[in-house]
Amino acid sequence: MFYRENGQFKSSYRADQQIFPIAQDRIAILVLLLAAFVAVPLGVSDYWMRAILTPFLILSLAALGLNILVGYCGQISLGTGAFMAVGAYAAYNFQVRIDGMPLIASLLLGGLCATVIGVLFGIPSLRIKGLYLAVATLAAQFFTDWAFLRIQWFTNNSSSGSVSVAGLNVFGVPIESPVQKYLFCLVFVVVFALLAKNLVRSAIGREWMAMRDMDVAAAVIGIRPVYAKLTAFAVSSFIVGVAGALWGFIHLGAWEPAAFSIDRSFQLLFMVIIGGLGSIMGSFFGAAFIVLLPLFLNQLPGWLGFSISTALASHLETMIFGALIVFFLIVEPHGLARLWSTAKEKLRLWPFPH
Amino acid sequence: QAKEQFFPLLVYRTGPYAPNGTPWANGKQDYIKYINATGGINGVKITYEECETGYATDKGVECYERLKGRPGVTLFDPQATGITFALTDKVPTDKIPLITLGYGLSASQDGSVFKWNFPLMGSYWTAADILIQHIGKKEGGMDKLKGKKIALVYHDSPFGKEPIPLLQERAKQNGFELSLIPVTAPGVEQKSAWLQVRQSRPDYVLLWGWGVMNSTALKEAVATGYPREKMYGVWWAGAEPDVKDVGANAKGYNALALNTSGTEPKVIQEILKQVHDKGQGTGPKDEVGSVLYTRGVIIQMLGVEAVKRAQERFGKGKVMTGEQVRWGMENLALDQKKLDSLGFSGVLRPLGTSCQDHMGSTWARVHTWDGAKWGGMSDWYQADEQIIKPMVKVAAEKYAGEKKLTRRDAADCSM
Amino acid sequence: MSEPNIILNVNGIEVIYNHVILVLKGVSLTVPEGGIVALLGGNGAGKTTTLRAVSNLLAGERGAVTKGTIELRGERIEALSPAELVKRGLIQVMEGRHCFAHLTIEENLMTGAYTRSDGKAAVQQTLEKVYAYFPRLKTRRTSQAAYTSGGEQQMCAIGRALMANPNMVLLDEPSMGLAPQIVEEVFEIVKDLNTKERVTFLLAEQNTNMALRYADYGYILENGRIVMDGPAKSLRENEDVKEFYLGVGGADRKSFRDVKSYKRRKRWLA
Amino acid sequence: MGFFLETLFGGLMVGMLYSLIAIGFVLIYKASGVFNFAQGAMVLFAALAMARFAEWFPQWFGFESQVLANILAFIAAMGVMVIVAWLIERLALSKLVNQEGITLLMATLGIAYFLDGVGQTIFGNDIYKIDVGMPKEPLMVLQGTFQGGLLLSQEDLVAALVAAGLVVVLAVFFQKTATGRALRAVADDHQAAQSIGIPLKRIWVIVWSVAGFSALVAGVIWGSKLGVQFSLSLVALKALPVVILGGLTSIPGAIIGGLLIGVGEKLSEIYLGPMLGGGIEIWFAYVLALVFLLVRPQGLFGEKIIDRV
Amino acid sequence: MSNRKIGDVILDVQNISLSFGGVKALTDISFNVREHEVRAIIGPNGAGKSSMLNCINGVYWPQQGSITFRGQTFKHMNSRQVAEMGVARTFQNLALFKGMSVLDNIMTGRNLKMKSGLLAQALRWGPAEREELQHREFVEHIIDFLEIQAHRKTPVGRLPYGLQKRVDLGRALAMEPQVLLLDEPMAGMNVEEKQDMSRFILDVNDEFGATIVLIEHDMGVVMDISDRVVVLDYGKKIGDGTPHEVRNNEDVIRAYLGVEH
Ligand SMILES: Nc1ncnc2c1ncn2[C@@H]1O[C@H](COP(=O)(O)OP(=O)(O)OP(=O)(O)O)[C@@H](O)[C@H]1O
Ligand SMILES: Nc1ncnc2c1ncn2[C@@H]1O[C@H](COP(=O)(O)OP(=O)(O)OP(=O)(O)O)[C@@H](O)[C@H]1O
Ligand SMILES: [Mg+2]
Ligand SMILES: [Mg+2]
Repeated sequence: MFYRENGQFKSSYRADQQIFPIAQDRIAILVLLLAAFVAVPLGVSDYWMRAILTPFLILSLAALGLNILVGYCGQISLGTGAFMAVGAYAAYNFQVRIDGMPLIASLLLGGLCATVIGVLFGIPSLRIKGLYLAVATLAAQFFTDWAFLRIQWFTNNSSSGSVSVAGLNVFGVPIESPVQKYLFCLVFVVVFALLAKNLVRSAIGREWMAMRDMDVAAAVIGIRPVYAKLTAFAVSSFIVGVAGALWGFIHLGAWEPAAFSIDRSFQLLFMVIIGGLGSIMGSFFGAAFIVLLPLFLNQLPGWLGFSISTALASHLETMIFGALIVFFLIVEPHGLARLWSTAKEKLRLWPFPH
Repeated sequence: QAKEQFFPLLVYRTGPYAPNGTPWANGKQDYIKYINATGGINGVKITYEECETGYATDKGVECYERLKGRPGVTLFDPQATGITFALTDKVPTDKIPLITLGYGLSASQDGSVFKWNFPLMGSYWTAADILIQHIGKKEGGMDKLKGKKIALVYHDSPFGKEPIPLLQERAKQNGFELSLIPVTAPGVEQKSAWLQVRQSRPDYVLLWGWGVMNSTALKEAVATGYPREKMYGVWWAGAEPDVKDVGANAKGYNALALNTSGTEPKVIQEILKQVHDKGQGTGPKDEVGSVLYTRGVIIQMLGVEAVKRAQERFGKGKVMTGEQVRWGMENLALDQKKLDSLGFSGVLRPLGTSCQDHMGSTWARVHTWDGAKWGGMSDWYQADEQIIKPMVKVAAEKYAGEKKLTRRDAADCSM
Repeated sequence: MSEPNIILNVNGIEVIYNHVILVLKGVSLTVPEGGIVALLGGNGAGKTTTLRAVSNLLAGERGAVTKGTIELRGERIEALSPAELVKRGLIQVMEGRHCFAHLTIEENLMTGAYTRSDGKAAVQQTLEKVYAYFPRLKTRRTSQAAYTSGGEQQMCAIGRALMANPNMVLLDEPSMGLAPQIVEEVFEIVKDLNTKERVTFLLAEQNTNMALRYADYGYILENGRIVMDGPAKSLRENEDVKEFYLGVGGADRKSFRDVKSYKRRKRWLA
Repeated sequence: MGFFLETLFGGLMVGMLYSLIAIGFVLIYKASGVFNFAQGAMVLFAALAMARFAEWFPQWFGFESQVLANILAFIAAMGVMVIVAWLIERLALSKLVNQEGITLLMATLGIAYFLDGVGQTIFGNDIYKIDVGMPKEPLMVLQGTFQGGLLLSQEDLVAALVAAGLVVVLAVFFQKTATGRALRAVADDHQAAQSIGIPLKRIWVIVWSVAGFSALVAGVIWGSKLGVQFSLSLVALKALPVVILGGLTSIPGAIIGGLLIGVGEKLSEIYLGPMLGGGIEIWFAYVLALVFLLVRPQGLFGEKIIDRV
Repeated sequence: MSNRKIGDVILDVQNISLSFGGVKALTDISFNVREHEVRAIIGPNGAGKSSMLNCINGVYWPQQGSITFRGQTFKHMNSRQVAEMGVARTFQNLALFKGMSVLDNIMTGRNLKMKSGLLAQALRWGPAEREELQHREFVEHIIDFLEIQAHRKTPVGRLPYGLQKRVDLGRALAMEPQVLLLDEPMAGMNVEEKQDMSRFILDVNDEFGATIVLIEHDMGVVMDISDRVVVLDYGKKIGDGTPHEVRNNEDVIRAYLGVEH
């Protein structure tokens, strides 16, 4: 009986259009942000910060970008890794080739380059649909894999094709320690999540969803498929590109094209589907599920105090992981975000069953 | 606090490279068990934990982050070139040495720039150089290489691309024609690569493969009729898993050998006795002494020796920090006598490191698959300093420039 | 008149979608052997849901029967799969056509005979019968169902169900989107099958006029509850039904042009 | 000229092997509207079962004959694949009736993980051998016509013939029969198919078993070429452009698509590759598929994508 | 009662022919629609009524003929242009955006009128938010008008069929159309609901002055509310005139109405 909107009358449409119309939600999100910005840096070990939370944040961001394309606009893409790679390598080139390039500018410019490539590979979507498009986007994936491996210019002529960055700083503040890296990513994620949320609840977001749900009807009410689809590709690959740049710069430090291989693309697609297509929150749930679950499974035998061989543990991990994916899909095909909202609906009715 | 030296073990026992990663990892573990069974490092017990990377860089980084904070952490052996690249930037801050025996960044031989990297016993540049020397010798002199065609069939990744600059340099000097034939990782589809080989009919094929790529290459060579005798693999393409299911068809194929294989060496016998006979072996018994297993043993031995060396300076019977181990690693002096006493006679050549040279030795041989086992060791070769040295220098300079590092001075070296 | 056999007995069922949305709040109805029973009610009353519950198609919509029982000829059927129900002669024509888009009209019809085991000739005979009922289908037999008009698809869906040689059919809004002549024909077909082949019908309809003309008995559903039931004849006479469902409030039929307000005037239950 | 022909044949033969995997995708898609990403895992699983059974049976039952071992192992592996199909239906698909394509696709990815894990746990993750006596030595033909002769890989030739045979059998099996029609109906609309009494359960078990069978054949052929180990599951990736090019719903499409992709990628790698620095065949296959799709968005033989209001 | 004035021809369809492979959906159809009138299209199933609307909407491109809209003649229409010219449409088979809420569905109808750029929307800059609110208000009127307040936030996929039809209408109304094309808006409704719907249509026609083109199978409705009726049969036009004329047309009776009427 604590969680409900009764008694919270909205006197204006503006109030009704807030991201979180229910007061309890607003409080919860504030607490969460506070925790993320203050409590976590104070109370969490370096390992967690560096090896779990930072990658989680970056992958959430990438999933968020992908969700715009797949979840909101309905264009399935298996080329996310490619757009991340473009973001990372472009940002790298801006960083090493232009002296004194600010880090944030490099990252954003990297995102912009990803946008260009994203739009380019988005053009076929005007004709190709569904799974056919998904596989067509693999063309982007394999092409960029190849290009960054083969074209030496992109890697600043490094003999092995592996590149690395060092000495990152923002306005003179170094981004070195786990806390700094974590906070840096967190700021990006929060800002982009907010912008993305704004977009999807605005006219353009509705255009995307309209294209996704029924493209002919969308055209009849005056939505231009070209514009809607290409903006989705653009916005999505921008975010994904920035995430890619963060992944390279902040998380890995040194990388090769394999860091953005097709496995990454699949992984991100998992995240958005498990998390919930067409849900900003879902991207975070999905990323948490996919990043944390294997780690958890991996540590579980240790915590339970019995040791099994690494190979067996790893096989068990994939098995359980696969089984859980199926399990969650059965429980809620629309992903964790939907599960969450159903739970909230129940809570709203509580203590009555219906 | 318990007296324990902790060895994090990054391994891959699953995924496309598991068949090769597994014996390697088993060798490392068995050697630790053996050392523990014989009283540890001057009484310091070794603990270890494996972390599965699946040969993936991000997982490797996660493992590194997870294990680097353990008390008594000694060194990391990433077992993958990609992971090495990612960790190279991280170890200086964490002050943990990185040992990359026979792989990794070729330029990291230069210890005055790469303070924490140890590409012991050889890099891809030395490997490529030795192969060319060997081929030259076969032909009856390096000058006979002029006009010859040599093709490099390589794993299309940093690992496979690393030898290219050296080979290009060699091609220039020795006047042979080098053609580059990439194979997309993991290397299950090589038809067109071998069609290209068939078309250009090179005099020799250098095989820079890992995992499934090697056996597939050999099968394609059979199918296209390329003589296996003309094929030379890197030392990562010269182990049992690479030829096992090709069997007799791979007869005549050559590959570099960093170490011997077989159960004769004393250390292997000891491991069998102290570990496997007590039912504590990590893998199956019949794998003990195989090429990659032995390599794992060597890597672990060098790690242990580095700790011992450090103890000599910083206190016998104490747990060494990463920084101290690094010093030990940089001041290794394993002469023949020492090797003999450790049970490694004939397995590898003496090795000594210094601040400038983090490799310690570049000795390697070439062995040949006779259809059932590896054998027919060639003479020992050493990489040609005249070629390697300047290249390492240039590459290290470039790296230092990019990272805004300054070379270590004499004071730093003596620390 | 002797008491006819009850073929279908729905007893106090409750249906919940998605674990939270309670749609049917205790619906009970019975269908006698060889009868035509109409299920009436406004949009969202729960007619479709009731039919889905009977034919066990709720799972695909993430709905579930949480209370009550459903019996077909005395046998509990909640746990039977739709395919098993079809084998027992109970088939549903789904609302909104649901033709197989990529199959031709004829292939669509033939899939309806999937469960039959009485030989090719018999199936062929039924096919001819369906074509005789809907000549339009015959002319369009080779086009993909997705490219036929709305009405043609509706005919196809009904014809497909008939191909199974059912003895009980659940019809969900069969008249929707059909030209008046065809609507008439569809109901004639229903009557025809009912009298000649003793097929039992339970039909959910908005076209109350038609439904009550052909049905023997009717139930009126509002908001997930049965609010009224009775023989078709008496429902037709009922003043409320007349006004809200037949559009003949008071004396005679009002012109659609002259209806002044469009506020709902009355509900049995809110 | 001789070399061109060799490349062409090489491409055709590889293409046939791609088709063999592609057909697994097509079957399941055609019959249930599910894009089965677990096909690769099924290939690996089946191959592992086959390889290990062939190794174990002689030990367990004490006989020598390699042929007998292979036959028994094949039958046992097929049995295992049927059980897998049954479990998949039971535990996953039956609970996901009427869900959207992308949800089902995701579920198959989950299944893929599960199979990978289970397969390697039961059967091990080393390299295993399948030896069904495929000839390894190359065949020289037309030595008179071309200088140096035309070199054909016998192994590929046999494999391509087996693949072609299987594909034809499957095509016939699914042609216009009542079952075939029911399969297509299920793919269009699960719920409507259920409503008219098509037993989804049985249909799915059948289809997944047949897909399991094609995975087994693919596994045996690829396995005897490559050795049975984890990488086998990655071969499925090579089949994706094939399915797309041929059309998701067309068995002939899978064959023609396979041949086109096989030939296209080999020719491109040999003749264009050296100019671009090599290694282009993978993306070239996809770009080739993409270009075809721009002309025909449903692939060469796929059913037209329906979009009507 | 009505103070609307039927004006000039606003939409003129000339000699349209459309076929799909062998199927002739429309053969040489001509008719016109005058401003402010309610124009009905009737005909048996498969006659080509929906296809006709699809041609006007630019969903189908006819092989022959032309369409003149407010004096401009087009060989075929382009969906976006048509929408910009103020033509809105409802669909026979419900073409709603299933995953979106009722509110969002109707809001998409306003998209054509929204002008903020991508960046402004991302930042919810003042003007962007104001614009959003202003359109929201308009949409709320429609929601009130259609009496679907309670379902504002429900995903439309979950609504019963009849309400979905209303949302479909709401989306079209949100475009403030000058011409409203309705494809069987009353299918699946009972009499009471049909009365409501008729009222809506007439109100839209009266108050907003929208011209209505209506496809409907309920002859009662057609006869009562339309000004002129076109009758199609097998893609051909077999009748055109006032409801009264059409009702007494021999061809029409034979092909469509049946003898009883
Ligand atoms: N899949 C679903 N998920 C959630 N709610 C649903 C679902 N299907 C139906 N409902 C809800 O159940 C209620 C009854 O719907 P139902 O479709 O049974 O009505 P109906 O009587 O058939 O109406 P109509 O005449 O419009 O077809 C409606 O309020 C609807 O919103
Ligand atoms: N995209 C298409 N491809 C092939 N045939 C089509 C297509 N669209 C319509 N048709 C055919 O054109 C004819 C007219 O169809 P249309 O949908 O216009 O009929 P209608 O008059 O609206 O009928 P109903 O009242 O049943 O809705 C039908 O026979 C239909 O099968
Ligand atoms: Mg209904
Ligand atoms: Mg129509």
